[in-house]
Amino acid sequence: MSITYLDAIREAQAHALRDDPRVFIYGQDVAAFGGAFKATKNLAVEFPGRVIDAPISEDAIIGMAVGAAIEGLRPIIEMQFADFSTVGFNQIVNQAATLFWRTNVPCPITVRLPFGGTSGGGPFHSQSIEAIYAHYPGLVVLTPATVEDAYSMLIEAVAIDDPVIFCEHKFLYRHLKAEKLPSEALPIGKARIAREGRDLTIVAYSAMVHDALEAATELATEGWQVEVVDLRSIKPLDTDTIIASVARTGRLLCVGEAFPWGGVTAEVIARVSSEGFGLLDVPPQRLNAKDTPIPYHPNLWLAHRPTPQTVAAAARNLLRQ
Amino acid sequence: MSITYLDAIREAQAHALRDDPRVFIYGQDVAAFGGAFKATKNLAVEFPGRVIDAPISEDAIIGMAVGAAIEGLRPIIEMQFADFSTVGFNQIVNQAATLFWRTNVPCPITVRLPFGGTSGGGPFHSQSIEAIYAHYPGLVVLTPATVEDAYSMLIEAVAIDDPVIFCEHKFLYRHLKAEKLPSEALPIGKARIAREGRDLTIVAYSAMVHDALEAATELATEGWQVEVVDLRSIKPLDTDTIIASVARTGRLLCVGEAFPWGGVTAEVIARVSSEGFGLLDVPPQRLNAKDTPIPYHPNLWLAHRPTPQTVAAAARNLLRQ
Amino acid sequence: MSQTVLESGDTADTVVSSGKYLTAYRYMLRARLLDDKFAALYRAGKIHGGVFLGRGQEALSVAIGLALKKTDVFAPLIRDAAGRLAFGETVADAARTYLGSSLGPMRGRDGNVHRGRPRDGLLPMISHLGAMISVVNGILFARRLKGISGTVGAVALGEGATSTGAFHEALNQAAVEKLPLVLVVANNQFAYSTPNDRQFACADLADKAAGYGVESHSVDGTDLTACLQTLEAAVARARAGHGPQLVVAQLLRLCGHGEHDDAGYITPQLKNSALGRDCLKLAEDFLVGKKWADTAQLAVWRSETIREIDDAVAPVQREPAPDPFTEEWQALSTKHLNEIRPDDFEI
Amino acid sequence: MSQTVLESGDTADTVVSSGKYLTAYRYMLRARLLDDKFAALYRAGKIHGGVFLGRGQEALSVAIGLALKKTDVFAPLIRDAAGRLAFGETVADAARTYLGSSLGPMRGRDGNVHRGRPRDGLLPMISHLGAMISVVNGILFARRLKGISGTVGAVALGEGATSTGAFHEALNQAAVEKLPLVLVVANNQFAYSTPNDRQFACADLADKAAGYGVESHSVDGTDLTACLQTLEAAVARARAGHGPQLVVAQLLRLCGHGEHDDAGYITPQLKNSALGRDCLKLAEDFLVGKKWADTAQLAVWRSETIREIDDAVAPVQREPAPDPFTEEWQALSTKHLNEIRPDDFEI
Ligand SMILES: Cc1ncc(C[n+]2csc(CCOP(=O)(O)OP(=O)(O)O)c2C)c(N)n1
Ligand SMILES: Cc1ncc(C[n+]2csc(CCOP(=O)(O)OP(=O)(O)O)c2C)c(N)n1
Ligand SMILES: [Mg+2]
Ligand SMILES: [Mg+2]
Repeated sequence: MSITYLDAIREAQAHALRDDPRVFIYGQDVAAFGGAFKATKNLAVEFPGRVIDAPISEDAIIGMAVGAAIEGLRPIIEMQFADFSTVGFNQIVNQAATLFWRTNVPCPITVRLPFGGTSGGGPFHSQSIEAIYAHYPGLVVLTPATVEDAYSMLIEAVAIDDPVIFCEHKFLYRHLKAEKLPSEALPIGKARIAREGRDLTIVAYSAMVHDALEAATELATEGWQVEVVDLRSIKPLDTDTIIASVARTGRLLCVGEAFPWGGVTAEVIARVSSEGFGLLDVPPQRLNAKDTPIPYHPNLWLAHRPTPQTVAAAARNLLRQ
Repeated sequence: MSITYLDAIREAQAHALRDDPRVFIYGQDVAAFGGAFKATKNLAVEFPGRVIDAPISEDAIIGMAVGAAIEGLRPIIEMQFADFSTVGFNQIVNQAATLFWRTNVPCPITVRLPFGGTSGGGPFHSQSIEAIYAHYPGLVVLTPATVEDAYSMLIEAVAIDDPVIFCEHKFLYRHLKAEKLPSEALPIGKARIAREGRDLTIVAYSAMVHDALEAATELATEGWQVEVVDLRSIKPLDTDTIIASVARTGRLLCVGEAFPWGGVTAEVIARVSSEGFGLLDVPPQRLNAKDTPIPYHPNLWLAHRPTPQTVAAAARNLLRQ
Repeated sequence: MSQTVLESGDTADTVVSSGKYLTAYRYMLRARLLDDKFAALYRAGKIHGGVFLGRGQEALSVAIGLALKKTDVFAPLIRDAAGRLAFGETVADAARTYLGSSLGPMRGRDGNVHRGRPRDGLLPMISHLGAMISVVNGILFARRLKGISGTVGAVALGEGATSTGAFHEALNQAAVEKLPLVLVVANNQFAYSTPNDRQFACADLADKAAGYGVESHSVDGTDLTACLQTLEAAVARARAGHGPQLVVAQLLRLCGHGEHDDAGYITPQLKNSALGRDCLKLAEDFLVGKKWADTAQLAVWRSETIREIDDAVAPVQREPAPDPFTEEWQALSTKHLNEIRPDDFEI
Repeated sequence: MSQTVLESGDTADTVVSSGKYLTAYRYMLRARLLDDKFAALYRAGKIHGGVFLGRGQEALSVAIGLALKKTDVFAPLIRDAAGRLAFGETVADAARTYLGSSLGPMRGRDGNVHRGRPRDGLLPMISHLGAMISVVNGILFARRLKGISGTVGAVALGEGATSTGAFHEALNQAAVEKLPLVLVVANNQFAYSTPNDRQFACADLADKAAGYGVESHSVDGTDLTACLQTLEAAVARARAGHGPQLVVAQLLRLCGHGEHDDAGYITPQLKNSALGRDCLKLAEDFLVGKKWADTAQLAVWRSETIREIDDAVAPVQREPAPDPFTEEWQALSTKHLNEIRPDDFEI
């Protein structure tokens, strides 16, 4: 048997629905159709009345989830694409994210964002916009990179008493496979050493973890031992694990698929520079997508985002200093 | 005669309306009423038919501006508060910001965002959300700190062929005064050395420039010469001027009023660490608002954001290393 | 969908009992005097930020609060002091929020009209207009999922807020789910300074109902009897399973948008029109006309109420302000997921 | 506001001339065959990403394109190949965008249905549903400010998109400004897989018009004559200064949401109902019935059109793909304001 990242997301939701009567799923085409990516396939049959189709109303979808959370339920919201969450943005950052702080009433909602680039997706079906959510107080922002994490982190996300932005990478949906679902997992908030090394730390998250690992494998053939840190959660960000890794390697490259201004790579570099300055043997570096919308044509698309090749090249630059 | 920051914004708009028949103003209560802050006072009378009240429809307000820009006009949009721009967010980041790149047709719109904290504003009338706009490709994001810049940068913003997010600080509106309007100005994209010094560089923008200057004055009585860089524009960000300052001082503190995760301070520290690592004598530091919504009560509000006192304290920490 | 249009008329008083009318009047009076109190505190510089009053809108507002049960849900807006009191909010909660007391429901974190107790069914508005409707939908939806029936959710709105996308998405959502939502639009002719002809182009906002497939009710918002009847009917229809109810009231706000605003944009003609009548004054005339109270009694109630409010507000003014040093600066309820950054320590 | 409801009927053909009908039919045919071509290219793995077709919606779509002048504005949606062609889009522009050619209007930067030439009045949709309406408002508003009269702006929409806040804000905005907007809703019964009863609760989407104060038109979207008449009437009303026009057409999409979707959620009953009739087939029957063409002629047109399309698409397939090395990676038109970061150089 082999389980994809997408299967894991479906299974995690099935698990949550089974375990907790307070859980329900709400989103466009999630019921009989099973979702645009089939992440809720058959769940409407298995859990009648608890997997519900929504109109094309992202603002009202999030608002409804907040109300249900106030009433003690634990809604899982599927946005059809992360890009469309901009229309529900206000309810996420100003309604959901402020509720607990303002009223002491927690807001346990999970917003699933199918995000990240796939070839041919174009400017509005490819975005990685985790940073705009992480910027606001009151949200937990998760970016699982593995089948195992997709499963265990989604289960934990639903159990958390706070609003969680769950960024699931569309490219990983079908490309990533595992033998079985995990029974144990790192808790949310902890980063993972995806590969050990002593020459350079590459910090990455979501799909870019795999590009970093591929680069590390290539660099190994050149004699370099590259450590790869998988952030798992970008807010909170596990600064301790990152700094401990940099303490071992003295070199830091941070890789993200998002737009270059601000965002995860800026936050990671800023933290390490402030708190682990003395550990750095050479200047820390970032690698992001380019500062344009995300192109449609595969040639442009591949040049727009980091790839194993450009990650390896950036790493070599650092290693040779 | 004395001219406030708010007067400067009004005068800049009057200037633009006078000089360029393509300019018009659209926003809630901007016409006869002159705007919630009176930034468009009397303009509807002076320029009949070109200062127009909008319904409470931020999404449609921005969309309308983009259409008018396609047709060759140069709309100035007033959001009643920056916080409400989240409702027009999608049209800003996905419609306005992508138009030129997708179609080669420029999108000369200026979106004025009255932003930043004032005592008693509370969570939804105090936000500094420049970072969510700077993160997206295709937008210019300006943060004038002086009466002169409010005037000259707004005139330049309207003249630029691209969408500009013009962040005008509500606290500065009436607190900041100048003798006269400037006839010359630094171009957009250039930072300004607001105060020279050789011991430490404080990078700040908008209202925080004044807190930084106040801190610098206090530190001068202790014998420290603190340089203050006023970013003026946070996208593009004038990395050269920042790095040149750090080259002189060896120490960097970056101060912002926004939420702490990501944003301007992260971007500045990340750039200097990557590109000016060797110039830093001690670890660079940031000072931001706290990671909660912005509180209503003045006691909490003052503790939530940086103040001249906390800027000075953070600076002392750096200076003593 | 059928439209249920109730109109105020001579026969109205046959339905509303004197007891109910008097109760409503006393809440209206309390709300008016509480608003006066806040206005006075504002002029005295005791309140940070804005003060937003409901003068002229008390009849409509109180009717919402009275039509609801304590187990219902209410999302008031900025002009709903009367409805809030009738629904059960205390004067102390209102004063504590305006004054930022650490003992209030918002603990100084949020202020003025942004107050409520979600667990008691009273939702604290966020500022973004229209945003509370779908939240109420969510509560109603959740109750249904949990098998709890009979709840009604009422949301107050100004006519300006009907232009928001949030209003549209949420009303449509409620209609699709056939939720027991009562959406009450106070058409006070202005959104801040913006007159209706710059806000919408339909003949009557109640005309929107058919486009959502919901029932609608129109009412003269200056007439307490009509408001009580209409809201009672609308809430009863919602409770009986007839889906969302859109109530549109015509009235005028008899004050500025906030206390900083002199409302110079409201013309004398409009002020002197039927819309500009003061619902509180009309109610008093009605009480006297009906001999349910005489002017002496009205004066007693007024001075009693002023004293009550003063007595409730005075101790609040002495309550502790929030202390930034003991404040928990944590936006997440899950303690260990809050980031404590080095900046956050006192320097 | 008055409602102008046109219905298709026996007398329809008295109004639409054979020339116009034939022109419309030829565009429909071309759109259908172009869609077929894209579907074939998709199956052959020649197109990256999704392919979205307008099968069954050509009559409505072509009627929009034909009712407009070249100086008007058109914001088509994903199912508007026919309307695009009629408005003047070339097969090459469509093919270049699907294939990502660097010579196309979107230069490989955007793809498939996201194409247009704003300067020629053809707007390239962003994906967010409802977002194009206010942009068209802006163009119409700007023309009026500039003193240009007589422009009409048409926007195509699915019924699902009527649930968006953007739709509501923009239609209200157009009504307040009394803009010459024609908003055409193709109610094809599904939004992706979501049936109408999960999308809205009004009896007829045309019922929304009164709530905005705009005029409305209902039409059978499978009937070309009715579509031509209705769109002509709506555009004429808008052009004559009667403000926004809401056109609602009933039809069924005769394909999946995209070519990846087998539309298993559309029941055979619905497919076999009047809604499920193929407008192209009906038009052909009509042509033959009228003796404006015989089946031989239809076959000739079809094979001619296939050849035309093949001839237009084949060279596009050989056109240069965009080159990332020569590409200007700049989102701003003001060159010196683009940030060139160290990462951006080839490493
Ligand atoms: C989305 C949004 N845009 C703008 C504002 C600023 N604002 C606050 S109140 C108001 C006017 C509201 O008018 P209306 O809905 O008619 O209510 P009223 O004040 O008349 O009771 C505006 C524009 C806001 N709160 N939310
Ligand atoms: C704001 C937004 N939410 C979700 C989507 C994803 N989406 C694309 S097409 C579609 C269905 C559209 O249905 P409808 O408007 O009826 O048009 P049709 O496809 O039937 O022609 C959805 C949900 C989107 N494009 N925009
Ligand atoms: Mg109003
Ligand atoms: Mg549809």
